[in-house]
Amino acid sequence: MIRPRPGILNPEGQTIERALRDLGYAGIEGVRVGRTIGLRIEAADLTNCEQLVREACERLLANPVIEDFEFHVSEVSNPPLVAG
Amino acid sequence: MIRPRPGILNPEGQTIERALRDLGYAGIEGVRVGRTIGLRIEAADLTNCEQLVREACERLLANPVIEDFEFHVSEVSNPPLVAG
Amino acid sequence: MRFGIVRFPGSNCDFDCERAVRSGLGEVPVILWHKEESLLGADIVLLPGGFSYGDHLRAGAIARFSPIMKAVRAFAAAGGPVLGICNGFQILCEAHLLPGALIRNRGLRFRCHSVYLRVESTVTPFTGEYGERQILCLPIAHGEGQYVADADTIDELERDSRVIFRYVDRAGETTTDSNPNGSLRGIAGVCSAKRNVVGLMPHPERAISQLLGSADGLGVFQSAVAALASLEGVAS
Amino acid sequence: MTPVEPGVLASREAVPPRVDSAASAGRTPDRDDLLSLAIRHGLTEEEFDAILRILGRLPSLPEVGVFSAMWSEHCGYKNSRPLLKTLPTTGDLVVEGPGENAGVIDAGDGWGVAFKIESHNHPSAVEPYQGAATGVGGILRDVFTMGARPIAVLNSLRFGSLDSARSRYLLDGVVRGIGDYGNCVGIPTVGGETIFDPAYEHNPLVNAMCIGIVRLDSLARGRADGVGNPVMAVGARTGRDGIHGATFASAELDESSHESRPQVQVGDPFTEKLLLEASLELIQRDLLVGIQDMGAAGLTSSAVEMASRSGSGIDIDVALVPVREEGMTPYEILLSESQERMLLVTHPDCVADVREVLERWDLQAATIGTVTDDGTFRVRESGQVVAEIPVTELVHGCPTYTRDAEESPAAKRLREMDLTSLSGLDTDSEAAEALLSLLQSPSIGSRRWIYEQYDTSVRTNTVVGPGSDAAVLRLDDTGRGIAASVDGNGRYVFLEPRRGAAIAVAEAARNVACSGARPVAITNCLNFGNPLGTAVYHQLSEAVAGMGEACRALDTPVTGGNVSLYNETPSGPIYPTPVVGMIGLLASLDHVVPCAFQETGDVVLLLGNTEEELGGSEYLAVRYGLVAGAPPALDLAEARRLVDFLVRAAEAGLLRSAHDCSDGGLAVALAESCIAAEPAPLGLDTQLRAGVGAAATLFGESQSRVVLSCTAGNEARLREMAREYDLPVTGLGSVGDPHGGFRVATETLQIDLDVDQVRESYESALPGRMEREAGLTS
Ligand SMILES: Nc1ncnc2c1ncn2[C@@H]1O[C@H](COP(=O)(O)OP(=O)(O)O)[C@@H](O)[C@H]1O
Ligand SMILES: [Mg+2]
Repeated sequence: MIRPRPGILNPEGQTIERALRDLGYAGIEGVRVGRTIGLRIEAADLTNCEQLVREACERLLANPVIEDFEFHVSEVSNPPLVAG
Repeated sequence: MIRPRPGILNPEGQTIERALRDLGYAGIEGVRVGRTIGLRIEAADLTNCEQLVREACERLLANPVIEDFEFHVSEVSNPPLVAG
Repeated sequence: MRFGIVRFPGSNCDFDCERAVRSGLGEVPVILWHKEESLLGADIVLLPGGFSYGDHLRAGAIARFSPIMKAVRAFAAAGGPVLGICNGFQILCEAHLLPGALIRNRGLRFRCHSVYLRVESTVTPFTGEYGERQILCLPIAHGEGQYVADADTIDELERDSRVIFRYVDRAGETTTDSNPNGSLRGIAGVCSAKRNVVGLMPHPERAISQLLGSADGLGVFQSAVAALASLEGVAS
Repeated sequence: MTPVEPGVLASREAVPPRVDSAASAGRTPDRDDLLSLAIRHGLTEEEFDAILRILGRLPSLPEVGVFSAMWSEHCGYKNSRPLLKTLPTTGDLVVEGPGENAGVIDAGDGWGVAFKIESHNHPSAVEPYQGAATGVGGILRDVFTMGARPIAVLNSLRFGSLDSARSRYLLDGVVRGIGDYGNCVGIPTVGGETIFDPAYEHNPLVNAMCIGIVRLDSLARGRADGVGNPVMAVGARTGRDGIHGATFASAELDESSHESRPQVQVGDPFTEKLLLEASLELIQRDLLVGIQDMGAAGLTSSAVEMASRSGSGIDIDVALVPVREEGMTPYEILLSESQERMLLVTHPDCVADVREVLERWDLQAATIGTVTDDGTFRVRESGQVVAEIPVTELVHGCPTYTRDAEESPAAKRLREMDLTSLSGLDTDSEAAEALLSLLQSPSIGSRRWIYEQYDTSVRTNTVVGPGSDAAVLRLDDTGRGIAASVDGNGRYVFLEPRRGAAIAVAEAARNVACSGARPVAITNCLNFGNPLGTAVYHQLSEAVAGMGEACRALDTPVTGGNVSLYNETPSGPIYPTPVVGMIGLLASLDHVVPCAFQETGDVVLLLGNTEEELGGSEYLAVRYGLVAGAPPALDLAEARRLVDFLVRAAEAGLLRSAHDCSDGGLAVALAESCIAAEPAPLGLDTQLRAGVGAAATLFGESQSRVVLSCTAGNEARLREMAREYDLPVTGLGSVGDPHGGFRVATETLQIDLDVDQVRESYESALPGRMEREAGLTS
């Protein structure tokens, strides 16, 4: 899960917020749009897998200038399952 | 959380999968990219809030032709906080 | 003197850059395939616009890992002139060769039309031939051109005159309406600390001939030639 | 979050469900099973019997699918072919007429221009963003498979009234879809048309046209020659998307279409760009025998059409096709409409080189079969034959129909309606209000909101982009130009099909000629309702006749096109909407004429006569909510002389501007030429004396009229030249000051406004209605 860092503008969120208001939904605020990336990864164990995913997020999947990331890993039969 | 429906092509996921492979991450597959939308909503109670969020997803946030959505609501002091 | 134009999968202004160099300067550029690791002797490197890797994930995010980017990085570190246009600017930011990031336009829509730009600094290899605060008319064509950075970075850029182009109106004033994408302080282009790496969202390579509406972009390419000539003059 | 489990769809969305259940029940389907299956695929019982005769046995399940796709309206033209045969398709400049993936004309200096238009109406009604995007993708492939590099796309769009939220949603999605796809591939969108009318409320029209350029000595074709030559599938993997799009595109939309979701295909412009570059490289290096896009009816139609053009056969094994999901059946692989796929025929000696090129562009390729000489389309699954059909029967054996035609009494009644009883324009302020409300009308107001979402200048060929009568592109660096315009007026065709369709051709030609180019050929898209209805068939047959007449008169042959029938919803058929895509050529870009006034003091002239003609006009629609009366008369000989005159005047350098008079009439045309002036709108001072009522003078849509401006010094020569071409010229007045007054007087009334106010109405037409609607999904 990759989300815009606090303080960084989020045009998608702003637009949705306005559109929701136009549709008559009052009292909605703080809309922020991020990305989810789901994938399956083959790794020796969960720790190894977590390490891989963290590295992939840091190197490629998230841009630290504007984004934070968080992920969770869960084992599926084989190969294990990851949701970032 | 809004994700491409199963069977619907997800070109973005494919490109990322390839890029990860080129970066040397072997054994990664099934990459699918979706969106997360976080928002705060003011509602009488949780049930009411859930109903609002479901409706907003159906009407605006997700495109039912190609996307599925799922959300969860949790109460924050006031106003409550939602992650869709 | 040799222009090198990097071609990523999904680049689509490579042809326009090539045409600009050919017709504007009478030079024949070399095309640098992204899978190569050498710049083939290029003296000036252009990263063209387009949608490298479909702009998937984030514009420029994947391209920065291409083999050619290692060479570009080394070239930039050695002071070589590098220009990123549009997607090329996005790639340079993703590669941390330039500060900040480019996010979706305010209003979320892709926008293509002419804009006015003010040249904020002529002290780069790509703006030397322009006048101080000269007003240019160039086309933009982007969906993710909103320049953002944290406040400290912006202050530093302003303090060091590293904001190179700013969106302005016809009269040369920065206004909300003249800012097509919501960029902080109307920033349309910046340069690196050593000033040799420049990125901008508008397309100078599309403004080479009055036939297509403007020849204001030619100065970017002429500046590079002049900058290189004076470097060589110093060297010899 | 859960990743997609491959194959989970198999049970849920397999097509066709009923036969799968027959098969899984272990029972061999009998004639009745197959007949009912065929009927659900849109075939008739007679057609089913024809299949039995052709095969001499019962068809297999895949065979039913193959026949139904190839014999659908979309691929087989069963209701339109006899009509299309009447169109003129030859001419001095025609290099490729109908039959190939795109038409090609000779543009001089060894260059050819390839162009074609195609509809994506039904997919866009269900999912506007992806529907429009994949429409652009398909038409690009049709052009680059000819070996031509696409240099521009145009589009022709129809929506319901913008007062409806659904129409706004569709417009927003379609525009973003067209933009995102073309922008990403890097092909500028340089023009188009967008009309709003309640007749399209539930059935929008999305037609996309692509123009490419090619060296005539390196044209490629969709052929499967050479026994034993390998057949390769290239590009995206085959998934379950869009299965049976071809028959879907040929069936009326009803409520349940929204349930038929797997028919939505998702486009991937990034893969398209790779495919484009790789294909052109393969063609350039002469590594291919033939190449074709897997478009409607996917692998089936591309393989069959390629074999048909060569008189050969094709033998493929679906087990060799790279698939995206597990467990795909031969039926699904044959009919999948997954996007961004091509079928190549190469030579055994070239396979390695072909693979090298494709790999360099990160594309997948698989050899899936070979060319044969037995004229048979043979499909295997891991060696075992699952379908075996004579190619020519699939392509030419499709029964064609000439249906009963009878004009709709309702259309006749409306056409014959007496318009003289309508309240006229009586006061100056009524006239000014009428003008402003026309300029505010979504069908007339500025399209800037649309085209600024398109990259209009990439590839640096766009000399004149959207917002003018015709787009003008440079032809490489030859100094020559290509002009293009798309036009069609469904109201006119509804009221009087033959004349309406002829007007579409004449208007497109006029637009192109206003830019200074000589119109040379057209492509067309016939968007009509269900041809089994006698009224619709009447519209179709009359319209094709009118189109043919106009093309002959203007010497602009038809090099290709597309037919989209069954554009109906529970609320009735759409207006019959033939869309004409006209190509023009300019010998020199020095002769380009803008549509905007250039300078204060220039003389403003009107070519052509203004008659008492308000039938079918935008004025009636906006002011009275009325679509009625006879559309304006069209004299084809005069239309031709007008075109010849415009080209000659442009070449002589006599024109400062030229702008076609069409929707909204003369007052709107004058306003547009003022508004378009750069850098600031120019005022106007004109006096119109047409000898007809004020409404017809200002807003009537009489044909073959053009607003010209020239320097005072050139006026006499222009008038003289017009006389030579036997064209009436009237002096209207002169161009005013920047930001000045906009004055248009008739014999009885005077409109007196500020040009800035005029511009404000015009510019706010779309943003005022759309800017609150944002693209949030996909
Ligand atoms: N309205 C039309 N007028 C003339 N030719 C047409 C028309 N519609 C289709 N054609 C021609 O018939 C041929 C077959 O068309 P089609 O099956 O639509 O090709 P594709 O497979 O590219 O969609 C094409 O060459 C096309 O140009
Ligand atoms: Mg085709």
